[in-house]
Amino acid sequence: MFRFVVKRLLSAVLVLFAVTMLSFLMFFALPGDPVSGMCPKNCTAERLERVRVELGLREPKLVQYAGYVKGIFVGRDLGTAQGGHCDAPCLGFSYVRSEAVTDTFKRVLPVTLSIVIPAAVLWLVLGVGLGMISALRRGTLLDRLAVGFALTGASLQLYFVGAVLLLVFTYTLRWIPVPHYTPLLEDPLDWASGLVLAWMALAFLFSAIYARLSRAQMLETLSEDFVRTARAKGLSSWQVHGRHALRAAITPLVTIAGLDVGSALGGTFITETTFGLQGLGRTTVDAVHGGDLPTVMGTVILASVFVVVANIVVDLLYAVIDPRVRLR
Amino acid sequence: MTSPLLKVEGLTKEFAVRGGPPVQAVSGVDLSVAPGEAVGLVGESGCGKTTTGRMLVRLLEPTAGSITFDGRDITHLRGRALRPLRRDIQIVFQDPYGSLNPRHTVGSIVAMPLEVNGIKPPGGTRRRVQELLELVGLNPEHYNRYPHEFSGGQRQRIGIARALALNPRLIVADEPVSALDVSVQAQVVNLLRGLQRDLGLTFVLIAHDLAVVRHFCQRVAVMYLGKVVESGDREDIYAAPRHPYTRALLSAVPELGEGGQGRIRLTGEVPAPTDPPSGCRFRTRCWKAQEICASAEPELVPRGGSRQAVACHFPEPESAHAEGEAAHGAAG
Amino acid sequence: MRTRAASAAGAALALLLLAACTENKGEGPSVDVNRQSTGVIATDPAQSRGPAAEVAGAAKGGTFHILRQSAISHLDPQRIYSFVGLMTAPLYSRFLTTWKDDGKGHLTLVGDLAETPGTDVNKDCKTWEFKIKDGVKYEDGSAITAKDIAYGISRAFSPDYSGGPTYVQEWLADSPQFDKAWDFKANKGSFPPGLTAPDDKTLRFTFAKGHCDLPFAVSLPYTAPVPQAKDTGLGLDTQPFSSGPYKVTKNTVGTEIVLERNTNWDPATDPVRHQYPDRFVWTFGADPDAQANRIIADSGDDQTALGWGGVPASLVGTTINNASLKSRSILSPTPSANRLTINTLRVTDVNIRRALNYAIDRDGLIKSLGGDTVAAPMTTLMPSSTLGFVNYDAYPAGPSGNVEKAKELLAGKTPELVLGVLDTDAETGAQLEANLEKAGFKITVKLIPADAKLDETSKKNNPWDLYIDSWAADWPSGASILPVLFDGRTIKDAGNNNRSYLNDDKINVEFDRVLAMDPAAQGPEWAKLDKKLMEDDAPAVPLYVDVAYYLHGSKAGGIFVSSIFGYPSFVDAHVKS
Amino acid sequence: MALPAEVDLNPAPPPAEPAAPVAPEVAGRSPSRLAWARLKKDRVAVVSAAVIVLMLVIALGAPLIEWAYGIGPYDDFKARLDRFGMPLGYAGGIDGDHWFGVEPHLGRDIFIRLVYGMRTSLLIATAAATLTSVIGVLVGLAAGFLGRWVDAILGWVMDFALAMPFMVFALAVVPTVALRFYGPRDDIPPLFRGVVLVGIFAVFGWTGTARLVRGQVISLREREFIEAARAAGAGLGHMLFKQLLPNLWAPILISFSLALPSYVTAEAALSFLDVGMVEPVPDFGRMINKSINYLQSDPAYVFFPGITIFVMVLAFNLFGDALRDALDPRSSR
Amino acid sequence: MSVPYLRVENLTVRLRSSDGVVRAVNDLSFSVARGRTLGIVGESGSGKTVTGLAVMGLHDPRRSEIGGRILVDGVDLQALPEPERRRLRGGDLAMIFQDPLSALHPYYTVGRQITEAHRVHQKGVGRAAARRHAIDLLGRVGIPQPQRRVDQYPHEFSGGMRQRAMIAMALVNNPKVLIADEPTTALDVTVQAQILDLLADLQREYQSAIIMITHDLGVVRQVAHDVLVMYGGRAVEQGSAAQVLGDPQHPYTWGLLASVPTLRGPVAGDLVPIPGNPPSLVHLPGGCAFHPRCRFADRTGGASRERVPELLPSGQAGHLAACHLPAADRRAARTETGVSA
Repeated sequence: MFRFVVKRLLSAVLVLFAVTMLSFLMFFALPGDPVSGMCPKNCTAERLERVRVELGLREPKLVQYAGYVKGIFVGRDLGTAQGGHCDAPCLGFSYVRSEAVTDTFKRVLPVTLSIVIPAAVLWLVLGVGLGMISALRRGTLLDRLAVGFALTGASLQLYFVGAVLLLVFTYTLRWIPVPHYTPLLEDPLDWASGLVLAWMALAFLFSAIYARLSRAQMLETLSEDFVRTARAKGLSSWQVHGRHALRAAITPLVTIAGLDVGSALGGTFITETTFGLQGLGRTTVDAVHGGDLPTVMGTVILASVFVVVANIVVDLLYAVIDPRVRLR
Repeated sequence: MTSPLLKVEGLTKEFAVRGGPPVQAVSGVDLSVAPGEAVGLVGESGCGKTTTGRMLVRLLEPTAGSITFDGRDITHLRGRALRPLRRDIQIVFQDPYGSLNPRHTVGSIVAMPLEVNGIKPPGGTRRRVQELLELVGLNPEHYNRYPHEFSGGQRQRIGIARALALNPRLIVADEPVSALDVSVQAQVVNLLRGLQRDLGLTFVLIAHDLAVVRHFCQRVAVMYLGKVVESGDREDIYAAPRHPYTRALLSAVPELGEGGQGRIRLTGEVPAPTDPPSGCRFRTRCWKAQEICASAEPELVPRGGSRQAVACHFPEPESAHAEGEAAHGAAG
Repeated sequence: MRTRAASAAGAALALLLLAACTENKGEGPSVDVNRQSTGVIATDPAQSRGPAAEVAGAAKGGTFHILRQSAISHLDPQRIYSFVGLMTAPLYSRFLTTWKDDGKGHLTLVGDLAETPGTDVNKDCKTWEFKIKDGVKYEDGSAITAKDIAYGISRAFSPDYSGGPTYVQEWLADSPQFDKAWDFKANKGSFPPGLTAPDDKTLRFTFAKGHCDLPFAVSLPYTAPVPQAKDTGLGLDTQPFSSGPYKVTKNTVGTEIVLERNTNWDPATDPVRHQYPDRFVWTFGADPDAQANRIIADSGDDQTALGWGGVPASLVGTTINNASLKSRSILSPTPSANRLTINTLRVTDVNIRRALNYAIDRDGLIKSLGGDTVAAPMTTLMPSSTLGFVNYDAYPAGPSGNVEKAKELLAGKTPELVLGVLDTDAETGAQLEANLEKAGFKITVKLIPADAKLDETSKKNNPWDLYIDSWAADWPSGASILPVLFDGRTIKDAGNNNRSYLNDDKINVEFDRVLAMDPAAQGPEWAKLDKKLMEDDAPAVPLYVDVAYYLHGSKAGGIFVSSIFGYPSFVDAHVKS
Repeated sequence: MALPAEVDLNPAPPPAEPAAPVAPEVAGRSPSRLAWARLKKDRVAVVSAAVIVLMLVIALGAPLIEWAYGIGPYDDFKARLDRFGMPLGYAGGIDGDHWFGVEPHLGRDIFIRLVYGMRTSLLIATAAATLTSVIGVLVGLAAGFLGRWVDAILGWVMDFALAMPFMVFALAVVPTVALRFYGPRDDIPPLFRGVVLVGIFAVFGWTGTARLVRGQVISLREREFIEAARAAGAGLGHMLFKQLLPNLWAPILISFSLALPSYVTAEAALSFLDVGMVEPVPDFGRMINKSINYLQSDPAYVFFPGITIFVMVLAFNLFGDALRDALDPRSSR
Repeated sequence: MSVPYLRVENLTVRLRSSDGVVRAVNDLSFSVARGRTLGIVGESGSGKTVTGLAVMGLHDPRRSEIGGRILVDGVDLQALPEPERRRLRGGDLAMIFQDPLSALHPYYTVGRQITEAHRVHQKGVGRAAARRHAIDLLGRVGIPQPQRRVDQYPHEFSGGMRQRAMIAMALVNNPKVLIADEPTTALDVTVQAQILDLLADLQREYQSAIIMITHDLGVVRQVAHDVLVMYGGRAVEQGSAAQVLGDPQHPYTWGLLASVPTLRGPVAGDLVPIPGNPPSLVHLPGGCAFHPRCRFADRTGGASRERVPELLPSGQAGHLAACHLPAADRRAARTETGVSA
């Protein structure tokens, strides 16, 4: 187990390292001048050049990269124009926002977390629940409705669902306020009411996908011999399905759910754009359109970290659920 | 005795295991097969008989030892050099479902060995394939059918036809009937016997079913934990097993006829092949084991004048009457 | 299953269809675009005194909310140059001069901290003197002195506090390289050459060349006073030291800014600002759609809110004819002028440039941009809000252009032109392409990444023939528009504002002549020069001015669109009871 | 013995002994033909296939439709807009000339742009799905069959590709990449942007197929027919393409059929974030996304692209499911 | 003969599958007394397992149709409401499955799976007591170091061990009827011998009635008191082990006996296979299901093709066979197949 974790972590670090390298290369080697984004109305070529030197953009690429990586691990000095010392993990300074990228993240990450985590809980509970019931009541009206729901959900687009939800619940019925973000600790009720539409939209679509997956999984598990054994023991159907079948059926879902949540944390671009919430996704989109390369790079790295960590968590979770994996 | 077609000496296969000692699947197997002979390799699961078979047809690379085929050392042939050998040695598999590519027609399955070796038989590939199908008792008109349209026994016949396509001299049959229904097993056993008889083929039959081996093979080698513990002629082995393990094995088979007296029940489990017992590998389950068994490894040699080779420090007495079947029949 | 799925979706969409079944007959309010600025510089010191006239119906109290998508990049007055900063700064900072603005084009430049909008000591625009008012105080009650203003301007020399306008710095240093000419960090405690504060009440500027626009230039926030003892460096960017009616009491970067009353601000000294609401709260995060929808919903705090993002064009269809929103809308042209710049280095044939002017379909363009609430057509180089503006159309072709006239000028030629547009403005590119090709041009639309465009088109030898530019002057004088955009002697290799790359000696001479005039008298001359430029050189196709369309909550009052910058001003803002 | 083993789903035909004298050529029913037969019996499959075919026909026949309809995708009808750029008349300007109305602000005909947009979207989605499938199959084959270090390296590359946030990359790369290939005055053909999009999809999208194929190959690799081929002396090429590949068609087809709609929607999603195909090229994805903003002011504009994309994706999903059922009847879905 | 504890009367099982209705079991009757073992023999697809599952009541009621009566100690299980039937399942009725690896839940420890079966039937048994009982049972079925093994997972067990664990699980509530479905098929002969001995020992101890489902006549010979031969979902022959194996009356039984290679007897000649293949239960041949493979079908004057033969007494008392072949001709026919009495 320990060996496994260590190996997993090493490979993850390697992946992240490659991600930083590749994104650095792509972003800073591609055309498009990061400095022009901060150019006020009548700045001159000379001034632009001065800024470039000050930002270290005239250093060799490798030196820049080394500085960047150093910033991530131990922090570095960025010069007064970029807010002075930047503590680890330092992802650079955004000239467009005139803010350290890490500070931006500290601000927007709670928004994304507040969107994704409750939504994930919702979609997992709804999706898996629906899939299970549907599998157990296979062929019934309920099952057919669930399958229909799942197909509809999987064929709908998030921005479309989001827009319709907004139109119906916010603009027409006025039941739910216009989406906004209030920190959870400040006003839990307002926090929830500002995000509930985003949760609904995400939960609707994802639960459709999970309902489909879990239904198929459950059906497959129900035909397993050990389920028959459980029934042969005289267990109640609740015990058979809940304890024996569910546990086995849910294992593959853990992988998918882990990766979904991981990549969602890296930015729910469409959700945040649709509902106008300033989370990591929306910030990234704005940064891309605003030529804010340090922020873009930061989001790439952060998003990769989420995916990689989610991968590790999934693997560990797998080992917890399935004892066969544990001993490898 | 004519010079053997296949001679195996000290054949060993180790599998590397991540984070552990290697598994000794086969450790030092000696075997020789005369032309036209059928030799049975029996033993329980995990004894290394399948690994041995895979090494004989060079699907696995031996770790040590040598395989000599028709006087030629083929142990480490690779790539192109292996090609001619492929024609001479073929294999029949256990699983009638898994051993046929479900997406190919019977015709292309049987023709595959011809195709990959670039052989154009006189009269055309198709003609040859139909001949082969006929030979194994299938309707040659079924050339264009797919494996799923056949029963298990028929599929096994297709597998045999494929093995015959290159006119091999030696066929390694790995549990060819164990996955078949009892009433169908006999059909395939009969087919193999017929092929041996009519085509003069040499067989190495790998099986766990002692009765099947008895009905097909002239000579038998019994394996335990990667080693041959006893080998000899069928009559001797079945009538008077000299190795305690062989005895135990035979007595464990539930018999249809009267029998079961003096049953020997082995206890415990087969030791892990990662850490085989010192000396005689069977000693941990042997009721005759003594100190020497732990320290010295018994050689597989004929003992007490018999042709029957046995790797035991305390072999059972020789068969009093190794005259033939009549005697066994009387015992039945 | 399939049918069930379809019917569910169908039901949702049927709801939408229902809403669609009202006929659009094309009615709606109109935007007054041809109004003219009547700007003056206050000569009577009384005009620069406070208190500002009470706003009808305004009462004290309440919280005024402003919704905006992204944070305000700088609060440090020396670093402010964004519109949102320019409109927010007056709440917590005072400057040397400022504009009295009724939002309808009547402008008066008055002294803010200064008693008058400056004195041109020798009538050559080289030496200017400002007297600081009595009784002006910071949030801690200490008095504002001329030295503090001088220190503030000094700060603006530092590259560490960059971002703000640079007029005064460049004029003082007589070089665009002002930060090399005078190093702020090395000279702490002293002021740049030419800037002196002989006493606490007097501030003097001495320039090598005449800069008659100085009274305008010192209306920008970089003239806000900063006591050296209170200079927290970068800290001022999040927590500025207030000299205005409000002070920043809470600033959660990117989330919220709260401004509360500064009790040490004396209304008697301030000719423009009021102090009606108890506090102003900026909330960041909501995008323009969400802002507009919240304002329309008009519930809770949003009743006293303004959506900074305005009304997105896609929503106009629902808001414009909504009677209940009428009293809550602000619809006003802005001084932000958009033109199709013609690269005269590449398009050397003036007839082609004239043909472009004839061909342009402003009506179609405006519709494609979002219609009357987004843009208003213009045919002049300067926007109508410029002092002394006179409307004219050098190439009268009607609102949709005159394709025949253009073809006539082209005389059968098919000029192949490359039009560079921002990748975010691809639709505009498509519209112009279709429009101009009808008139016999061959247009290639080239998308330029938004972040690179400014840099690329301001290079002298850029590869494009046409591109869309906009110019929002920092003060409504032709001097801040025409010479900046069309003086050929300023052309350098890169970083040009003259992106038509026009260099016409006859015009250049005119620039010098008018610039030397008394600012108050320059207006009509600029208007004449505007027309001459268009007629002689046609260096651009004037397209439209941006139109500001804002909604505010039913209890928000006193908001008007600044005639200077075209964004909502808060000096009169109040909460209705 | 579990039930499924006892219930032989493909009952063996009568044993070979009574040789069928009727047909000298006994053509077997191949697994694909069986799947085809099952597919034809599935009503949902037939209906969804019909919808897909209809859409393909519309996409391919766009110029013909334009000719019959009399309006091109770039023609604008500004006169049909009010001063705020909104369509005059009922429901987004629907009338006899403009069946689906006109776009707000730009005033182009929605119907014909929808037709052409479908063409663009389907083209990109098909190309992307094909390319990702090919890459995925090759990588999956290599990783699964060769194993060892090849698998380790490819596995790591897969992890890496999965860890790279696709959206961010697409957002950052698509706008700038054209500058590398075309001069500043060259017209960038819409095709190029399409190619870039397909490339981006390919770079990030192959992992799914690769994983699937790898898993399949690993389980097939253990099957004895592979060993039989090896024992017969077959080379690597024969193993991969003659023995393995035919057994992978089912998963590949299924993943391809499910990838198609996902690329249609991914392309739409990118357009939503302002990357992807650009004006004035008609594009389904951008159309639906642009229209979303008009949900309140011009709902009819949302309706047509919205319902079309929904029907299209639903048809693809249904067909993909049906295909899975047909190709793999034992799957318990 | 003791009183039959389990009686199955006219059992019919129909299963719905995607290819049609599977007539898995047709009109099957048998009984087992406590302390006795009934061997059910037949090839794959003959309906043996389905019979076992039907007795246990494990068929999905929505996809199966079960006719006839299943009486345990005189109580008709078919008439019992599901909760009561469930109480019997795993209690008085237990089943051992063929493949212990897939029949054991991979994620739970062996101990937990045993105690679960224990505690669900015996209310009030504490966790610790159940665990002690499980350890005890594991020891009893011959698993060394049961204290350690009880906390291991199935994949840590060898094949034989798993089957022992499976047996321990079945025995946890002292079942009166034990259905063993091919319990040794996946095992090596030496292990098979151990398991069969174990079952025999346990039967002596618990006096269970055992139904041993197998395809191996040798196994039947060794363990069964009575034998039921199934073909195509029907009983073709039924009687005591001595009767059925010693004096077989049905051509199918002859075929089985003749085609199975043995460890004794002559090996010179070929085996005598049954031609053809076992039938599909969806498309059963009309008449006697065995007739297409029967060497003597033409000696019945066409009856075998038309009628399903009744299961009639033949030979000694209690010996039944379903064959159209006149009883008088059978002995002669049997010698033709090479099967001696």
